[in-house]
Amino acid sequence: GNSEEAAAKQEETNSVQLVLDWTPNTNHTGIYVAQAEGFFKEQGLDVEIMLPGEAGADQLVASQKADFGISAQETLTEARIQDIPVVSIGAIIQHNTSGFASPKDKNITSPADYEGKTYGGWGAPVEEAVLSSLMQKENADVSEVEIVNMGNTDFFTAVERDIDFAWIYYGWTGVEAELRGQELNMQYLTDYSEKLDYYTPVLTTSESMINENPETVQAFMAAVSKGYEYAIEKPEQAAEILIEAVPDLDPELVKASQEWLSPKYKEDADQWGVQNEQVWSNYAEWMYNHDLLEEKLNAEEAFTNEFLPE
Amino acid sequence: MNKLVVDQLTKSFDSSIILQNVSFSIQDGEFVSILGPSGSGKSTLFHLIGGLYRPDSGEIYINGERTTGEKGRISYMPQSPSLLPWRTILENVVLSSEIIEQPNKSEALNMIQQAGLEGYEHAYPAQLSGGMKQRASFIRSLLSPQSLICLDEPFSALDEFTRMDMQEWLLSIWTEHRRSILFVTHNIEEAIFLSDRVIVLSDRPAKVQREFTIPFARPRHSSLMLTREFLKWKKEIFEELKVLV
Amino acid sequence: MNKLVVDQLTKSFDSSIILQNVSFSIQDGEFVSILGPSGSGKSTLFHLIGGLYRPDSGEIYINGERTTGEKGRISYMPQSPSLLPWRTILENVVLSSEIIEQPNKSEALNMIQQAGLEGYEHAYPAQLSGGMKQRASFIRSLLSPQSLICLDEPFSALDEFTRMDMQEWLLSIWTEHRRSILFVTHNIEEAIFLSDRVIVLSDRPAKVQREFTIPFARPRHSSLMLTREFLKWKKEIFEELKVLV
Amino acid sequence: MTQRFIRGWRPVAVLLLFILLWELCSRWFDIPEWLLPPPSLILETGISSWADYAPHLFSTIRLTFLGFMIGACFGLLLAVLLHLLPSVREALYPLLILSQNIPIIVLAPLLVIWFGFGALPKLIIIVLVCFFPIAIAAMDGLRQTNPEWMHYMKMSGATKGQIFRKLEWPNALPSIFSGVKISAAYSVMGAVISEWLGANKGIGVYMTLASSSFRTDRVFVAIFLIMGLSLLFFLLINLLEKRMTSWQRKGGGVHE
Amino acid sequence: MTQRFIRGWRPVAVLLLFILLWELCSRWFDIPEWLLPPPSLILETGISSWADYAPHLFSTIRLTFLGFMIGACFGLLLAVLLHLLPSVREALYPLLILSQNIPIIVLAPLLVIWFGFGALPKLIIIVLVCFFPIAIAAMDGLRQTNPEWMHYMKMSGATKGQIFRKLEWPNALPSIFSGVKISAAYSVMGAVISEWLGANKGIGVYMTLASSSFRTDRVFVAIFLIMGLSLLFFLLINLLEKRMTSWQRKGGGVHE
Ligand SMILES: Nc1ncnc2c1ncn2[C@@H]1O[C@H](COP(=O)(O)OP(=O)(O)OP(=O)(O)O)[C@@H](O)[C@H]1O
Ligand SMILES: Nc1ncnc2c1ncn2[C@@H]1O[C@H](COP(=O)(O)OP(=O)(O)OP(=O)(O)O)[C@@H](O)[C@H]1O
Ligand SMILES: O=C([O-])O
Ligand SMILES: [Mg+2]
Ligand SMILES: [Mg+2]
Repeated sequence: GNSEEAAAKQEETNSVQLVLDWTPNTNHTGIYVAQAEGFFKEQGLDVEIMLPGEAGADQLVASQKADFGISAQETLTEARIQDIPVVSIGAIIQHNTSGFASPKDKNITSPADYEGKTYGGWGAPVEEAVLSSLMQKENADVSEVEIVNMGNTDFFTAVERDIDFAWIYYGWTGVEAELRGQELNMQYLTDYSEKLDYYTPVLTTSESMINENPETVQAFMAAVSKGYEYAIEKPEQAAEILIEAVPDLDPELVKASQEWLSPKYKEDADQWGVQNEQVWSNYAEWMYNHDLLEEKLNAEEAFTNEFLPE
Repeated sequence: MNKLVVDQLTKSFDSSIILQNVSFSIQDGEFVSILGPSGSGKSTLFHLIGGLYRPDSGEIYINGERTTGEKGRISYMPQSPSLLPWRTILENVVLSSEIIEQPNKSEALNMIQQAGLEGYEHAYPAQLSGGMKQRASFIRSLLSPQSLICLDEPFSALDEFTRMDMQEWLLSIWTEHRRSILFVTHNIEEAIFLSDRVIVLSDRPAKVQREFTIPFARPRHSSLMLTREFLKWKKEIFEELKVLV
Repeated sequence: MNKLVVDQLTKSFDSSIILQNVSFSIQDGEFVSILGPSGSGKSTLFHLIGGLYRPDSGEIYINGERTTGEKGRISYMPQSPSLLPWRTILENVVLSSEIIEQPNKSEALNMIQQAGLEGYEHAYPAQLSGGMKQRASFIRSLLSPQSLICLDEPFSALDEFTRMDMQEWLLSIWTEHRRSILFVTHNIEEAIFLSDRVIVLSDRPAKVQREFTIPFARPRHSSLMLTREFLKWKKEIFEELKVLV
Repeated sequence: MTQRFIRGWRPVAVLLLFILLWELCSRWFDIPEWLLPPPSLILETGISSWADYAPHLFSTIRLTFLGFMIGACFGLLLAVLLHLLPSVREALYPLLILSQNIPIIVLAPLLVIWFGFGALPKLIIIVLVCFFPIAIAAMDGLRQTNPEWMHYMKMSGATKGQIFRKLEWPNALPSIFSGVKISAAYSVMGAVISEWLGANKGIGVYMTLASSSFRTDRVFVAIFLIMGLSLLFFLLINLLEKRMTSWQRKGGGVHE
Repeated sequence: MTQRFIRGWRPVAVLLLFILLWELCSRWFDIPEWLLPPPSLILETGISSWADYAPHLFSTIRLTFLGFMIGACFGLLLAVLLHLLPSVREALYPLLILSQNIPIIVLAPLLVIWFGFGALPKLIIIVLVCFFPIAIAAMDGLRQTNPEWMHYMKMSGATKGQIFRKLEWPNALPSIFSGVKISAAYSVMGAVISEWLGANKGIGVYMTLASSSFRTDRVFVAIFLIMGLSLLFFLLINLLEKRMTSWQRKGGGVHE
């Protein structure tokens, strides 16, 4: 019993894998800081950071090919409905920083202006539901919006052509627009609906990890918290660390994005990473009401704060 | 008038000379045979006349025009049948006329019958025996509208009787349509029996060794081959060739 | 002992009967020629003996064993040279022995020289004349270690002198190594000059029309062909064939 | 006839065996459905959601068919052109290789900017995928003509066009079909990839959506549709090949 | 020799012309750099960031080479096997087609889950991309043997193995090379796609990173690397082909 446990622990503390949700960006700064500043090592962890490619972080985490992953509340909600055993263990950013953006010259200043315009998305039903939620507040009709699937086309390319507005994360694409001198109008989801203020992105792990290796999760979150605290306090140094770790990113963009994002990690919360059950159930309910979920989510099981440091 | 004039042709492959200053001519309506050792350059000579490649030096005139290196001036029967495997026999034999004009299918069918290939009009070359393929190739050359026909060992794969049939048939066509024929063969009797003139090529490098004008009157009958005069000619040409090998 | 026994062979293609109850045999060390009209089924007979396909009925025995449909029992020279274009002449001629044993290159080189192809050992088939390809194919069949050799019109593309050289060479090899030879030709003189026996096949469907046992003593000299006896044989066989066509 | 029937069923049998094995593995090893759903579930979903994906399916079929046709024609035309103009061939050949190495990720924004989100950019992608194997195989086939036949044609005075039509083209047909088969195998996948450029309909869209909402069973329905489609396509081309090269089975044929 | 030199430069000239045109268009039409950077900028970036992408480049080269080799061998082996066992061929042929229609998006998670993040799943993807054109072309080439030669070999008692080695294989070489060329053209792209499976190094990763931080110039550097690599690869194979089918240029050859 005892020696087995020790051996197991030995193995786990040696190496864990983390899959990102996308390519490295300022959402991930805390992790790279923890890596570079040795916070993981302090906790006895050797963390390997993987890009997910086409393989999707949630499945990799659920099938324990990776111990930790990055996901988002809306994705994780759908995953849990399909019985995929992933759990959110920390909110990386407290509030949803996404919204609908358009170049200034399109003159779209409120959801009411979406009528008669062309929206570029990726064809998911959730988009129409969100648009509709926003527009209802302004008594506008979503059926007046032309929704076009723009596939993998990036925002800047899309708005050059047939698209008037698209859904972006301000912290990356919006900041890039600033750098380009492209002025944007932006309607944040959070400004129009509390229910849409969900956590994106979040850190995840699998249920079996929580059951079998809670100490590792604890240690991991301790290091990551420290990393994000650092990023909150020293945005410039944190940006440098990310640039150092991933030199192929555009340094200008990283610096600007980091400056914008650092205050948003914790925002009004008591502690970085805390999640509120209300947020989880609100959004799931909203999805269910919009026919985006087949069942109701058991919000309590979807996340946990228990691994955040004291 | 000269149908064909071959003037001082020289041709070599990879530095070895094959033809050296070969000159001869064919009158309009004349039947000329070429004899020569295997590998001496008879087929190469045909390739040059047909314009497949250019001689190193020398010229070729057809109907008085200089046609050195020009293609499409002769009707040609190659040494190997070269039938296209995806065409039926009928489609194959009309190929030569197809290239130049609208093919005449009924004439083709008639010729196929004459050559003893009836029933094989719609067979593919792979279904024919060696001699049958050769006859198909022969018909193909006859169906070409060109007035100079170059035949490269057309009857080598035929038994004596089929060969004699074909020879007679060739002569009848030749007389009827007054075409000029250049004929390569290894069979001395055949050369004498068919030709107005026999040209003997020497071995590599090939030169015109000697020309024989065959005096027999036409039409000739196969019994001619048993005459003493015929045997005398045969012997003379035989001796001429003998020194070459 | 019988080297080869062909027993009541029948073969048809697409419902037309080609061979019908063909029977004959070859003694050990015997030289037998087959004569027959073009398209009568001589090559098909070879294909059956070689096991390329099975007869519709009848059996084939080689060295007393039933080998109907079995391949690899004979040395074979096909009617068309069938040289592999990516092999040099030397590589091509050793192919038949390569299949069965370690090829003997020096013997091959020697034979290439004998056939008048020296200088072409490392040439590719496309660089050879028709008759030269045929000689290469002939050498290939001689280099096979098999004791029964089936030659399908081996000298059809050769001039008379090269042909005579080859005939004599073939006879010398045959006498020296006591192999049995089955020989298809259209040349009646050649058949008589070379053979112990001549088999005449009738036209489609082919049957054994007649067998001639040639009585001339060996070694035979080419002057034999001028004797009255020889001419008598020639005439007899000629007449036999004549009725067929 | 019955023999042909039996031969046709052999691959089907292998497929069925494979599917059976998969089903059994799913059950024995208790593979979670979100990772690899068992064939029975896929079938069930396939039947029950027919109405959902039918429009997607038809849209993809249309796109594939059109794209493949254009691609095949373009590939053939290019091959013919480059074959008839050897100097142009040498100059352009490397560009053909390069054309297969433009990542979609780069091409996509350019196509969108130039041609918008309509059918055109998608067709361009399918054409880009399909033309290449055909062009290469056709060029190789056109080059490999028996020199004896070529000599005959030339000496008979056949023009370049006649040599092409009567000799080189029929001679290259088997090679061309080899290329067409490879292209056909790629065409459906090409269409699916092209739908990532932005489409509102199509199996690619259906699959992406299914995948993003973790409906692995639907993802697999989409895959089966893609596979079925390309298999069907391939069989059609095989049939055409058999018809157009029927002479190969006569005489020269396979004796055994 | 000089003639060969001149012929070799023709495609290079076309490429240079193309690049020049692009540069001029960039300037004239004032195309924004983030959409389509001018070649001069790409060159500049390519030179200045050599140190950044060199490790990525070498990683991809290794992966491509290994994957292509395995894929080519596998394709050839499969073709030979299926050729020698006609009944197996009929059963498996449709599966080959299906193998080309498994979308990466589906295969990726499965491969990673089964084989982790190592080189193996990536190699599997490259092999999957590369084996197919070779297998199809080789099978087609192996089937198309001159029946006269085949008859000769059979009657001479050649075993199946001898017929294969001495006749079918050399006869199929031009077809096989046609397939190998198509595969080679795909192999680098296959490697790049395989890197999307989750890799930390490679041109594919470099490109994705550059693209996600909107560094279009770097994306194009990556593309040029991919293209250059595949072109190089293609040329090597062309050279090999010329060597192995040198007999084609002797005698039977092209007169004109
Ligand atoms: N393409 C070629 N490359 C090299 N040498 C060649 C080529 N074609 C022919 N030769 C050579 O030219 C010579 C003459 O060949 P050609 O085919 O003209 O002979 P031929 O007189 O027709 O012989 P045969 O009676 O055997 O058909 C031969 O020595 C041959 O090796
Ligand atoms: N594969 C085949 N399919 C159909 N018919 C065939 C096939 N092979 C041969 N034949 C037919 O069989 C007959 C005999 O052919 P074969 O080649 O044996 O004749 P042959 O006696 O060798 O003639 P030749 O002296 O002209 O070479 C011919 O009528 C031919 O059409
Ligand atoms: O982009 C792809 O080719 O999968
Ligand atoms: Mg010749
Ligand atoms: Mg025959």
